[in-house]
Amino acid sequence: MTDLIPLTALGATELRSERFGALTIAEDDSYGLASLTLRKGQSAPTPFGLTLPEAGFATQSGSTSAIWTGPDQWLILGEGKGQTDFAAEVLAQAPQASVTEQTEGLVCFDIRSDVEVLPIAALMSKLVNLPPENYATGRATRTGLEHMTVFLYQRDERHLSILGMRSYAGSLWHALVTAAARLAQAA
Amino acid sequence: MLIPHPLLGLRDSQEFTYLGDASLMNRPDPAGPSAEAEFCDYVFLRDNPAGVHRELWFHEQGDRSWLVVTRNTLTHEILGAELARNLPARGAE
Amino acid sequence: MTRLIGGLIDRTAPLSFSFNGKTYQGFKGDTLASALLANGVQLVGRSFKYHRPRGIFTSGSEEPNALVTLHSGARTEPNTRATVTELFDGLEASSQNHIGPLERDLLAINDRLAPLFAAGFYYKTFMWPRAFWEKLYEPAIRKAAGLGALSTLPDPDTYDKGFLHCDLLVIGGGAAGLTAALTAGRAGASVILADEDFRFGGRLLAESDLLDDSWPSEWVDRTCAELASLPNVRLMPRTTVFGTYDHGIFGAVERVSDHLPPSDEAVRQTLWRITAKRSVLAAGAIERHIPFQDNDRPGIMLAGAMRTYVNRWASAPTRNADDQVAIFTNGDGGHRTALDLLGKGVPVLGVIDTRPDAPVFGKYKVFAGATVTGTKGRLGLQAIQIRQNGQSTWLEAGALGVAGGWNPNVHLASHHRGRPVWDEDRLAFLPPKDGPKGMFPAGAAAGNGATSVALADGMRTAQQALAELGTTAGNIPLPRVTDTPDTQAAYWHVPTTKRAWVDFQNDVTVKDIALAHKENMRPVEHLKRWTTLGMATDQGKTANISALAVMAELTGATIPETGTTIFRPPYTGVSLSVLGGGNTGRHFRPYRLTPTHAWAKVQGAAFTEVGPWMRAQYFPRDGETHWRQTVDREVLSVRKDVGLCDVTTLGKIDVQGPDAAEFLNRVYANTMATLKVGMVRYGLMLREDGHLFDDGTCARLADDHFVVTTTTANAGAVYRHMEFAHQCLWPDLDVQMISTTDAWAQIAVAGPKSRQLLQRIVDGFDLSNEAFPFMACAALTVCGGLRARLFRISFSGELAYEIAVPARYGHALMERLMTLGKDLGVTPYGSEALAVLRIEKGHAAGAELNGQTTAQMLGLGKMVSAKKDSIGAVMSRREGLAQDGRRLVGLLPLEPQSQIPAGSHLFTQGAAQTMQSDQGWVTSSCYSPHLGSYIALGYLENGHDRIGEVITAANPLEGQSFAAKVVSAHFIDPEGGRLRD
Amino acid sequence: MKFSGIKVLKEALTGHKGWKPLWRTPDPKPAYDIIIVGGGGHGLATAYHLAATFGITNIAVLEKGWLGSGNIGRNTTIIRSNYLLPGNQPFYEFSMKLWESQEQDLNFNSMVSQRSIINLAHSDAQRDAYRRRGNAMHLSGADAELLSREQLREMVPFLNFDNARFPIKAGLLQRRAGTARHDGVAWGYARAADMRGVDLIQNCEVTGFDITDGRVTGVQTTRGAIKAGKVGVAVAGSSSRVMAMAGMRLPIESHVLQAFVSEGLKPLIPGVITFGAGHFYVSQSDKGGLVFGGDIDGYNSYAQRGNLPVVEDVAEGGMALMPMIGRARLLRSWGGIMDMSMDGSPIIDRTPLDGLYLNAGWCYGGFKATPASGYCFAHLLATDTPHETATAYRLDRFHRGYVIDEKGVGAQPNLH
Repeated sequence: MTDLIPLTALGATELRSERFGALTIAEDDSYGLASLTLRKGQSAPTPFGLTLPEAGFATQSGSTSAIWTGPDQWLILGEGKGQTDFAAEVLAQAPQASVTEQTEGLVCFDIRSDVEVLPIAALMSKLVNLPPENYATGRATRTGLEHMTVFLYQRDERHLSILGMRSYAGSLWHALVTAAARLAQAA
Repeated sequence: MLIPHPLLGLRDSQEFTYLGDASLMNRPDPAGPSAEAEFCDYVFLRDNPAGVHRELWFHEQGDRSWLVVTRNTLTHEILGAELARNLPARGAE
Repeated sequence: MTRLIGGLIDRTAPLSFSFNGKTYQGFKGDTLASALLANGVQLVGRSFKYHRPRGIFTSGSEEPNALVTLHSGARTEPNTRATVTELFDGLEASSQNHIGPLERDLLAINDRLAPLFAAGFYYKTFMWPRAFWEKLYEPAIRKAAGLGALSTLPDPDTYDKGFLHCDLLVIGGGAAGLTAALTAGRAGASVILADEDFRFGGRLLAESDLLDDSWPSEWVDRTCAELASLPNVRLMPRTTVFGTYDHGIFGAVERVSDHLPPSDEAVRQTLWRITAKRSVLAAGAIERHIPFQDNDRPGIMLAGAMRTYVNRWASAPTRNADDQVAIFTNGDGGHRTALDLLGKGVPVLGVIDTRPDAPVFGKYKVFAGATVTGTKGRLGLQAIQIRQNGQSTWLEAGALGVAGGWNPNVHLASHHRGRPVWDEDRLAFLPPKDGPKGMFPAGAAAGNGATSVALADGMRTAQQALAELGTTAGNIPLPRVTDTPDTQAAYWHVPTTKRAWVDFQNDVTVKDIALAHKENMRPVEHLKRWTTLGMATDQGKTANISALAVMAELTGATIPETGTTIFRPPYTGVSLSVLGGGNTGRHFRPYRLTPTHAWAKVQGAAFTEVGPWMRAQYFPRDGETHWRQTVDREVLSVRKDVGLCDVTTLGKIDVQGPDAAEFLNRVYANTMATLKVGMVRYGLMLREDGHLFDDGTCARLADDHFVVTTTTANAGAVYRHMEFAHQCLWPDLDVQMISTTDAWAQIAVAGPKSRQLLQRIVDGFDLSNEAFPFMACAALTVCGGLRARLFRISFSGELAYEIAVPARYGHALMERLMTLGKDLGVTPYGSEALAVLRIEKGHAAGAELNGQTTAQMLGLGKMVSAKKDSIGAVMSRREGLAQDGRRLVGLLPLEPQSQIPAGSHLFTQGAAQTMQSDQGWVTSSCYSPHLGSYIALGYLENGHDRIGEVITAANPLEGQSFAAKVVSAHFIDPEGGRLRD
Repeated sequence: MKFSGIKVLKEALTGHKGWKPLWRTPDPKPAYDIIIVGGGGHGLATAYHLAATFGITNIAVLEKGWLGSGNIGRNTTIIRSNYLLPGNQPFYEFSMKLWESQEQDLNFNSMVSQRSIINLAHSDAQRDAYRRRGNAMHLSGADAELLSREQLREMVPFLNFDNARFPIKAGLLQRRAGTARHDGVAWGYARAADMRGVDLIQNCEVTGFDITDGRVTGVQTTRGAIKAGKVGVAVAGSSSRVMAMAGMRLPIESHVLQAFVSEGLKPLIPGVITFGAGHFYVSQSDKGGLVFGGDIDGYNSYAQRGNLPVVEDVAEGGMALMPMIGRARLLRSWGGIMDMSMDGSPIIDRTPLDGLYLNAGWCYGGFKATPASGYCFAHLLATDTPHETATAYRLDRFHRGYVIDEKGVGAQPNLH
């Protein structure tokens, strides 16, 4: 294993986390990411036993989950696989498909609520233009957030993952904490 | 505006990048006898209707699909949207 | 402060505020206007053109006169309507648009000169002498024009924006709005109820009709309490829905803390984009006045507003408690005001009713078939002249209420350009039949203004709207009301030879309209533009219909024939701060940072904005006093030893699939299908019109796997273009692509010693020229098992590589290379040195690929393969492109130490410097430490045939001209020996 | 009737009884030498120049609505000649010279105000591009100055110099540029044309062309058929629709451009300022309103109204560039139909049909061009040869490969 020391997307050695009222926003670099795209005529595989989800949804099986990202295309998330060649593992699971490494392509910020989904929905209503049903557990979609592009993945009632382009990590973090702080201030 | 994405439902048009007339899918035959003239018409000339218009929108901040949206340019009313990849690549009118 | 009985003010919560420096008292629940009236203040401002003294005319956002400046310093807020400004403790307001004190405005001279300033006067004069317009006339006009002034300081407050979604948006919280919201709320629909007022109730708070035998406000409070208890209902007071956009999207501004003393923490206003499946427009109606001679005095106001002030705010419209109040009306509305005034103990002079058969509803004098024909009182009404049965009499009056009928508030229903429909019975324009899809007008906004009718209309309308969504909403209990619908007669203005104001703020009178008619400015848009009618901050809300009536009378046409003006957003003014949202200053747009950004910062690098990216520009060292010293050093060490540069910003697109090669063959002008696995090829992409689109490299990692790089600027556009080519042109090809720009940290390792340096980090990988030649690529591991990609490509013209590792290791890899390369003289270099190196080598970049150029101009015409089809190939052969003789050349100034700036134009020596003789331009320019001379690249007519010729590079813009020798664009190593061995 | 200060004074003293209609309201005659379709700025200017410059007065201007109801009645009133390409710059400089004598030529104060324009550069590359453009301006005889950041700080201190996402690096200044009262321009030309005998016919929509063996001989209108020796079409916003009646497809897409005006304010902004790193440009009208705009909405539209995202985008640009305007309020927005050509430059040319001439494709640069467009279109109609400054505006330039693409974005109209 290499002796090089990785940096987080926010440019530090420590992961960042901040609390605002009922909400916690935390950087998470533990996921291995790879995009999986079917080739012509290929039927959908079941990598790691995952049933690949329909448009607008995500599925999970154990420590692996999949987000629908486009027709015949998914983003596979492997928990704890951030430091590994996750793309190779995914390819082994779906040898016919086109697989591209994305672990470093996206930064993941987790928004957790002490209570239930409402504070999360309230925060997101300041940032993205999606109707409330998108914050139902198991929903996942890509949209625009202050001139950036992000994936929203509602893991459970109290947990939303936001994945954005790694190079935008600083600005995405700023947008999230600014909105969260304003909500906390108003409450 | 809201674009009725065939797979994702109503989405903010801000997520999309607009290209223009869907006739841009009808790329002429480069080997044809009058290829250059046909390409010039294809690239430059438009019906530009005041009314129903079939046009290309790219879901840039979404699923990266190119859509053919049918929209009334007088009222902005949207009559439908299809995935470009599902349409016959040429002669799609 | 003198207050009447009752009202919806909290007398236990006194507030103090100042107007023009003087301190007054008011109560919680007051507006600035109601508090000023309670303090006997009638004069609050000056008109736009004639600087006439003006008072409070309305009780709402349609106010034309009572505009004040709020706050001071950076928070100064001009043109604020006193009538909708919620009072708070310490509120600071001042009047505007006068020189000297409000009572003695020096510019009141304009009123004396009024005859000169008739409609359109300025189009007819100020033409001679020519120069005087900018020097004399215009500055004078500008100084007099305008209303309030900005502070010229940045707005210190915080603004927010957000998105809301609902089944039903109810616009307006009056009688109709409340029943609509409650009907929908009880049916379980998601409802947003928005009202611009800080208290729901609308006219219910202003009228005295009892609901269920008690004050209307009690029913309003009960209803609001239930709405507030419903989780599916969102109540939004202080929220103005200002625009109706496509597909059920509305723009709204919530004034979150405008009603509180200014604070540096609190969000001041929030911009909401509301997406509603259906909407109910219950925005009420606006009362109109009846123009008559000198009808603009302070103390003259709308009769409905007068009711609001006495009923809701317990404020009398007069300066002194014993002043008499007169009412001028063409219908029953005026009589309501008289009754309410009497009920509050305000002395009533009488009601002047234009109708000969005027009714009487109570103990007050009625002047039937009478009109008001004049007024006195410069700074506040003192007397009015009443004309009845041919007799004119002057009577003392401290205030006059005018009731000319009501105009439904069709604004938001007309934003999609549907035209309002005239209703002869109601004498008003109703919302257009072809209004915005899914919008249902209700109550007064639909012409159903009587309280009992409006209450029922709101419920019925909500039921209709929800039915379209498949929701059945039941009836709600409606309160009992004892009201009788008002009747009125058409009466539009009192004829006079003097001035009768139609549009108060812009000083447009009946005479101005007559003049416009005489000058054939008759179409309503001509009328408006010629007289400036309806163009003030109130957008003519109290003026336009009366003006139409006057023009109709003059032309003999009907009012609907005369037409209406077009309604456009916003309904009322919206601050640019809230529209601009919270992201100002450095957060105007997000930043993209490279994986070595933190490292470069530590090195003390200077950074520069490159599109969305921040890039290290150069790395100054101690003792270097000028950026040129730094850049020269960086360039020389790349040429001599080895340099490191983060090139992550280049776009990277992963292309896979059995047809990947064929696909790339079609999007690149040159052939890609023949590229061998493990090799890289430079590629040109054209637009379909044959012009250069982008350039970059294409690496083949496997038979069915390529990595395409794009320029930093075009990364997004190229990806979109490739998806278009696949999805729209050739969906039959089995190819998959995805952007991986951010996944890999890519570092250029350039210079004669780059191989030596890299050899120290690769895990047993043979970098020899034989094993890994120029344009080779490979996947390998470095630094003990870290997966990486290595490309032997060169932008600098030196032996060079680009190495890519997972982004999170970019920082560490850079540090490692710096440490291991110390003895080799390794140097980090930034975007400036990168530019110098590529100019020395004659490589094209943004300035050469500016969208106006061709492969031929670059000297790469042969790359556009004629053997195969590719995007742009056919049209690149068009006459105009084929015959374009301009070519990219190098330019050496004869005077080596003088820089030929990029953007200079090229001429044959001695030729006149005109557009006709223009022979090209300089695209890029820099100092070449390698050559010890400034150098430049440029496109020159027949450039390739003119090597050796001395030409002129002219920069007349900055008074410069240079003699320059035309040379090859490749200033160093034209044979390319360096990058191959 | 001659307009003058004396006349205004005389009328003021005699109760404004002496004013006459600014123009007649004639009925269409059966035939004219030349018919101009479109009573907007360009159509009226063309009619004026045919009469005043080329002595052809048997002319009618047919307007489907009211005079000046097109884009001349809906724009941000900027006049400038700061173009880059040889096909454009001499034409716009010619237009600027005509602006400079506008009031005297027309005896109508259209308030041409040469208050200057500054185009801001936010990167070295942008500054270099402006230098290339400024030099082109000099080559065509126009004025231009390249301002340093320090000079700009001096001249427009209220801009965001110290806390900007995209710092201001330089600016291209044209002092002779500025603004003009848009309606006044239309009315000035209309009145001057009418005084020379031109029939201005309002509420008269062209519904078809009379074409006999390849030649246009007249038009069908809502007020009957009218014969014509020549027909000139200048109908920005309707070009494709009108020319379709003659069986032509154009290299044009119609888009909506929104523009905005704030509430009236005391003098604040000296000239015209354009943001180089966002979509925002602004000037202040004589009445005190900030007149500003940004980019087109970006999709084909004839709706004459736009949507909220562009409103926000423009306001964001304004706040980023000059945060002092935050406390001003947006008063009114409007949307105009822009006939966006495939290279961003206009067309003034004959058509394949004899007797039919086209003036179109002005994108959102039509207002500043009004005087020269009228002059050059009149020149073409009168002499059948293009004016020397308008030779590049050929209809066939697209197919032949001689596009005039100032922005270098190719055949994508919504990017021009």
